[in-house]
Amino acid sequence: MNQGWIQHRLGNLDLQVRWEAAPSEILVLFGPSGAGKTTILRAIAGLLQPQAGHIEVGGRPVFDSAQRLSLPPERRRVGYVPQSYALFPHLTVRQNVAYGLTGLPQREVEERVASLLTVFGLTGLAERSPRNLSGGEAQRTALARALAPQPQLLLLDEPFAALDAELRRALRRELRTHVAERQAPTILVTHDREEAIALGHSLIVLDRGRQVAEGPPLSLLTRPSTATVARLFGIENVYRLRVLARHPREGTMEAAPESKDLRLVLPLGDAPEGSWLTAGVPATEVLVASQEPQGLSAQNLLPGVTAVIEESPPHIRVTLDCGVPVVALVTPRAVERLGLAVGQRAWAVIKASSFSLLAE
Amino acid sequence: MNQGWIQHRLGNLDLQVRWEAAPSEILVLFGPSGAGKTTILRAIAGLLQPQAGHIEVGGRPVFDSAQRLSLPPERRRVGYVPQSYALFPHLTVRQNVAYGLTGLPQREVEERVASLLTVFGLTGLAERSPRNLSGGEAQRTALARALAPQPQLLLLDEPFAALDAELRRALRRELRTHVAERQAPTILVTHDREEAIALGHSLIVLDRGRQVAEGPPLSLLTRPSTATVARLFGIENVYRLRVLARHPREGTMEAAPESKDLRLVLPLGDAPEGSWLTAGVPATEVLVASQEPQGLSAQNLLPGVTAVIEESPPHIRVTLDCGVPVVALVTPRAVERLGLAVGQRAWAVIKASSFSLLAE
Amino acid sequence: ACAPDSGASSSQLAPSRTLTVFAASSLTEALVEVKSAFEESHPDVRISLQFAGTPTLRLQIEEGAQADLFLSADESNMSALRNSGLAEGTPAVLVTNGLVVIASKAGPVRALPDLARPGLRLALALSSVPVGHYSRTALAALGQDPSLAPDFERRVLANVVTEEPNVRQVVGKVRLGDIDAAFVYRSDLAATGPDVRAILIPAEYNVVATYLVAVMERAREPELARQLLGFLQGDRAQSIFQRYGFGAFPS
Amino acid sequence: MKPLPLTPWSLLGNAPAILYLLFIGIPFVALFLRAIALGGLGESLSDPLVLRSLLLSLVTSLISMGIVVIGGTPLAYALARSRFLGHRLVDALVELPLVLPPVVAGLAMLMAFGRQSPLGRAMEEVGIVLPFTTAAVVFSQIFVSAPFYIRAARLGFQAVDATYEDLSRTLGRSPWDTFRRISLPLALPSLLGGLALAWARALSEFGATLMFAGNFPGVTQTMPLAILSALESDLSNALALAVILTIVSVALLGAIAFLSARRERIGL
Amino acid sequence: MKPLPLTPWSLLGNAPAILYLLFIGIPFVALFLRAIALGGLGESLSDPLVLRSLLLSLVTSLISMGIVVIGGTPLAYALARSRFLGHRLVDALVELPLVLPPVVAGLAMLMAFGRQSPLGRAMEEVGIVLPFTTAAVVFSQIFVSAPFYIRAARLGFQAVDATYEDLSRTLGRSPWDTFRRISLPLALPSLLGGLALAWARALSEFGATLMFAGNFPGVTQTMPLAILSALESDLSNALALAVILTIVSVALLGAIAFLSARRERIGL
Ligand SMILES: Nc1ncnc2c1ncn2[C@@H]1O[C@H](COP(=O)(O)OP(=O)(O)OP(=O)(O)O)[C@@H](O)[C@H]1O
Ligand SMILES: Nc1ncnc2c1ncn2[C@@H]1O[C@H](COP(=O)(O)OP(=O)(O)OP(=O)(O)O)[C@@H](O)[C@H]1O
Ligand SMILES: [Mg+2]
Ligand SMILES: [Mg+2]
Repeated sequence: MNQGWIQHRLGNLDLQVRWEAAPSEILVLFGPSGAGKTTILRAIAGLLQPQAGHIEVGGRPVFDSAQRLSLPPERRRVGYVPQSYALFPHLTVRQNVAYGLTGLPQREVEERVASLLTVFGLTGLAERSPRNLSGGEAQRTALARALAPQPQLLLLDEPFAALDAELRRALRRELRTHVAERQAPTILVTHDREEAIALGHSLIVLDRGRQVAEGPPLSLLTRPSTATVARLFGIENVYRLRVLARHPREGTMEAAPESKDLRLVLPLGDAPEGSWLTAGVPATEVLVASQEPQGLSAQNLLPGVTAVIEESPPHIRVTLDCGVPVVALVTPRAVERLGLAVGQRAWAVIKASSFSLLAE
Repeated sequence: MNQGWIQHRLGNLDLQVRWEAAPSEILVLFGPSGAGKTTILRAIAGLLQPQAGHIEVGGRPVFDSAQRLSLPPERRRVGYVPQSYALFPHLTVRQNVAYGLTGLPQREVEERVASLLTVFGLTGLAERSPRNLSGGEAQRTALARALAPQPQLLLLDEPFAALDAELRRALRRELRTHVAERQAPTILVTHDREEAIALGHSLIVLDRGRQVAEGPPLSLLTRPSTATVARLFGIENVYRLRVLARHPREGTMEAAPESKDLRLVLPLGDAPEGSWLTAGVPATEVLVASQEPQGLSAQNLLPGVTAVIEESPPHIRVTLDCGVPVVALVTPRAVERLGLAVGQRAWAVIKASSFSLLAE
Repeated sequence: ACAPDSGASSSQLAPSRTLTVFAASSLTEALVEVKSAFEESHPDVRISLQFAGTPTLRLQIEEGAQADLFLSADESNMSALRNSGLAEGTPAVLVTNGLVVIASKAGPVRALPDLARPGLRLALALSSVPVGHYSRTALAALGQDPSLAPDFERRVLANVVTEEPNVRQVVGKVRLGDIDAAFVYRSDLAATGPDVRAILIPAEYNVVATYLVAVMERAREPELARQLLGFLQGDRAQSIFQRYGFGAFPS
Repeated sequence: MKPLPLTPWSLLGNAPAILYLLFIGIPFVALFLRAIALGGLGESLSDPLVLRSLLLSLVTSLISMGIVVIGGTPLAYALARSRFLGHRLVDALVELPLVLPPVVAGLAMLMAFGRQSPLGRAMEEVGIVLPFTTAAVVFSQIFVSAPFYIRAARLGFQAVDATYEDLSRTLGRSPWDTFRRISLPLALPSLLGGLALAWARALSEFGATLMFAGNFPGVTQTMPLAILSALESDLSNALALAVILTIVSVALLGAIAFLSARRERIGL
Repeated sequence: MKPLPLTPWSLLGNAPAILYLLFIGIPFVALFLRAIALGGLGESLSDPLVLRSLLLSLVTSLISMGIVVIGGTPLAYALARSRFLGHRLVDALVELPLVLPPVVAGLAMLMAFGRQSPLGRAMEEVGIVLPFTTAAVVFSQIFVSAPFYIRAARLGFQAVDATYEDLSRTLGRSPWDTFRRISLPLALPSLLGGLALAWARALSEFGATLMFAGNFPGVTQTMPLAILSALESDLSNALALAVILTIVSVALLGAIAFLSARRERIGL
């Protein structure tokens, strides 16, 4: 088992986090810039002594502030890909990758390095100096170097940030295979929602040093439990609403934003009438209509004016002003078909069940 | 006008590119790792002398190999954000941002720096050393530093790679405003398709040093003209097909992959019967059916078996084996409703008009 | 060379005993020849010579340098060693020496009165080393010479641009032509060469420098050292010294 | 961030450190003890001749260091960055003065700038006389100490990532601005380190000085020459002077070390 | 990548370069010309005593450099990386030997390890006598040259980004491996630069040697002492020896420079 917790103060960051990653699991640390993701990896790798904490790698304690235990990095058996790669500038790509392979016969080293170079598309660059690599090539070298000694725990700090979509997909597949085959769990830092969900078996959402949510990524995405998480995950429409009426028989309730002539129908929650709550809906769940929609089952039909149309591939992001801004993601074809244009009247169509009630 | 062309050999890279960026335009250089994107920016900034070329910034030639002209970087009035940030390690964040502000009264410098720090969310970090910044904070500092002297041309090398979605969106907006207000064009390097399309007024697609396509991003996306571009842009399904029959009256033709018992209906093209062509269809345009579909207008109904189901937020990526692999992007809800599972029979549904004919 | 080894002729016989001799550097050339002569007659003996300014040698001996014989260019350093019990018995007089003025042939100094011409560059040895002390004594005496200008001594001293810790450096600088003239030992004339002219100092104003020699208390080969001391005072050695410009020791 | 406690290294580092400390510490202790035992420290301190030598040493070494820094810094930068004509030659020549025993260096200078050389005669005709003047002291110090500064500065400049300089240029800063605000501060620890070495070397210089400048109180007799002169007569005085020179030099070096430590603290 | 042609700097760099070249070049030219004019080069080269001095210089300086590198490297690394007890003190002491005129340094060693000191007497009792032996030559060379190496090495190690060392540790390499395979090669140009300075200094050392080791042919008479001795009698011989020493030293320094140039070419 790989698990632990740490507490550390650094500048204005007050980091408090607890994690757990089963073998052959990828644990994703997700959070905005400056959340403390890199700091956690450094602590696990042994490059930073947290003020308090307990860290286990492969079931073996490597750090414990209470017992004053702190194994040096080389005895923790972790592989670390730092955000800045830190390739050894005096070694070639091949020598960088081979660096962690100690105590192996020369032939085996060569074989392993050759196969890693192939996997990471670096074969032609084997004798290059890291100075003469492109950003993506450097990142791949750093990944290959960390994987080479087959560590018990892999720590990856945004390992695909400098790669194009195709390479990224290929290397994600590679990483998944590696983790599954070697039963070696990975802690992966990313700020990319897609990556978090595509790769993570479980996910920790960090914000300013605090663990604001955790769990399997898809459930976190579809049922985000706090406004912070919702915002981080791109639930673009988040509203602060007052409950006007509860309809327990229909399983809905009505709520409205402050001082706005607008009623929203939400799934029934616990909030009593007159209380405030926060509700959110992802932009993908909002439909746009150019004529007043007729005979639709959706309960929220909000009239408004098209305020912004912008590309957000593979979609178009349409923002309607319905008293409150409502963001919808629609297909380019739909925009064309409906003849959407800025300034035109339009309706936002939202099913009541599409709303998430965000506990606040 | 900002335009130019260069030719340069570097290692195994043979770079040949020509560009043009109107004032208040963002030109995107898009391409896979190692395509030569960074090399182009360095040449424009004056940090690398291309073997041949002509470069104009704001209508003024800054480099011309024929005339042996090469202005030093400081006289080119470009702002450059390198992929590795290169923040001055001996200066604070504030001093880094203020570095390019020469010849201005002290008060104005302070005001400009303060406003940039606010825009980039760096106010609390003003007196920090770059050593103690997180990756995203460093990237923002580098951006602010490049923007400060209000250059005539902005060169950004993956400027948002280390930022979370929210910050990225905010800074993209900021960049657009800056470009529009100051009439200062920007050349932006990215490998992120979404970013290319969201920001680019025009786009150059590079692959291994060569310019494989150029034009407005949306038209490139929807009508990619070569297989390389299609792949780069994530037209996930690309097939090499032989034309079997042409049906000019219906505006379609039939084609099949080699040695596969499979017929595809494509929009009519120029290719004569018996010739080979390449056709592609984006995964978003492929529907999946769990029962044999009846009474549908779509012309391609390909029976197959579900081979892979993977998350690709906000979608699920389903790969069917229909003789050839067919990738479809469907909503999580649809997967749930259809009860899709690996190994099950399933049908891929593709409208003939969804196919793009990729000239080869 | 600086201190040639014993000749090839004597090298078949492995020397079994070594004598270490510390000697004032003005004795260099003469002593090297004397050494060969002694080694010729004592094939089993090897003499190791250490040349330096007399005060330095004394300091080194005081700090523990192992020497068998010490040849001092003056009396005060020798008596200091005797007082601290490092020298054996009463030091013997070895040779005497006198002073001479040497001048660069390319320079303007041809006779003693020229030394007082303003704008010259003269060198003296440091007053703390024997030759420097003697030079000043001689200069003061010359000041009494009625044939020279009344403030001769003052004007000569005003022309001094450097006070060298070692007489050999004084000679070298005159040879190089950068110093016009200087007071040196008569024995130094042997090392001057053709670019230098010698201007004699009348005997009545000259000094008699006495070189002393003593066997050291901590000598490893006291017996041999005494033999060498005898040899130094003998005719063969003395004639060599005389050839190098030293005066005979007044026996 | 809290650095890793490099325990094995601190220990391994300590053994040579302690040995070296002992090796150089013992002679200094001996020197100081003997100087105190012999007395004469107070006397020497109030001797106007000693003060003149001290002053001369300080002034000449200050001038030498000024020239070395002003001339050596751009030279070191050029050696580190550009490949100008004769680059390799200069690079090799820079260290040449070190291989000559200082006395021979002084002799060489005397032969080069003295009356016997055409150059020296030409200079004398326009009224410039170098040998046996205070200027010759400065020349001697520069000759023997400049290589230390230039070599350290060159290594320091070489260690500065050229990316920073490139970036400074794109931000509209001239090469000079870039040099002054980026390369120089980034290389400063090395420059100060080299300066300390060179200064120490200049302060202790006597061989070349004696040969080329002579030894005349108030004009060319620096502290080392004063010590040397005293050594020929009065050990206690010599030791007292040596102690004074040591203390003054340590104060100077301490000031330089303090400067570089401050730079390190602010994050270099 | 093709570096920027730093034209203004190449020019500005050239002016001090040319001045410096002239300043140090002219004395050397004068030295060589005079040596050739006076003749005696061939004679000196075949003089067995000269060869003995040369050999002694090479052997002792080689031993000194061995000790300086073996002892100084970990010390420099410790000074650069860890903050052990007395770190500041050692840091200041490292340069101390430089401030003493070498003759005084030799005197201090004589007073420390000579018969007059309790330490010297204790050593003599167990049969170790230092003064006026070849070992004293080595001691003298180490004393005066070690600071150059240690200071340069320390600056070199300091310039190595600790991130590389950290990363090496996470790749399972011990501190020692990390030192040997990361820190050492990255700091190598500085180490070699410092070694060149120290070696040049050791080869030209005579002040401390003369005082502490004396000037006995074959035992303690190194080349500089041979030159000094010759200078007192035979200028042509002295100049010939100086030329020989220069050529040999330049060959040694050239070898070191070649080594570091090769490292630079492979990408340091
Ligand atoms: N040495 C330091 N001193 C003070 N503050 C620091 C130091 N190192 C990091 N910080 C601060 O701690 C916070 C967390 O840093 P960390 O590098 O862990 O962020 P991150 O989550 O990796 O962000 P990013 O996605 O931008 O890389 C940041 O606000 C950063 O400014
Ligand atoms: N100095 C060099 N010597 C040899 N080859 C080089 C050198 N610099 C770059 N290259 C090669 O040139 C190609 C283009 O490099 P460049 O940095 O322009 O790529 P890029 O498009 O920016 O890629 P990335 O997205 O990975 O940063 C790469 O294959 C790289 O290996
Ligand atoms: Mg980070
Ligand atoms: Mg790049």
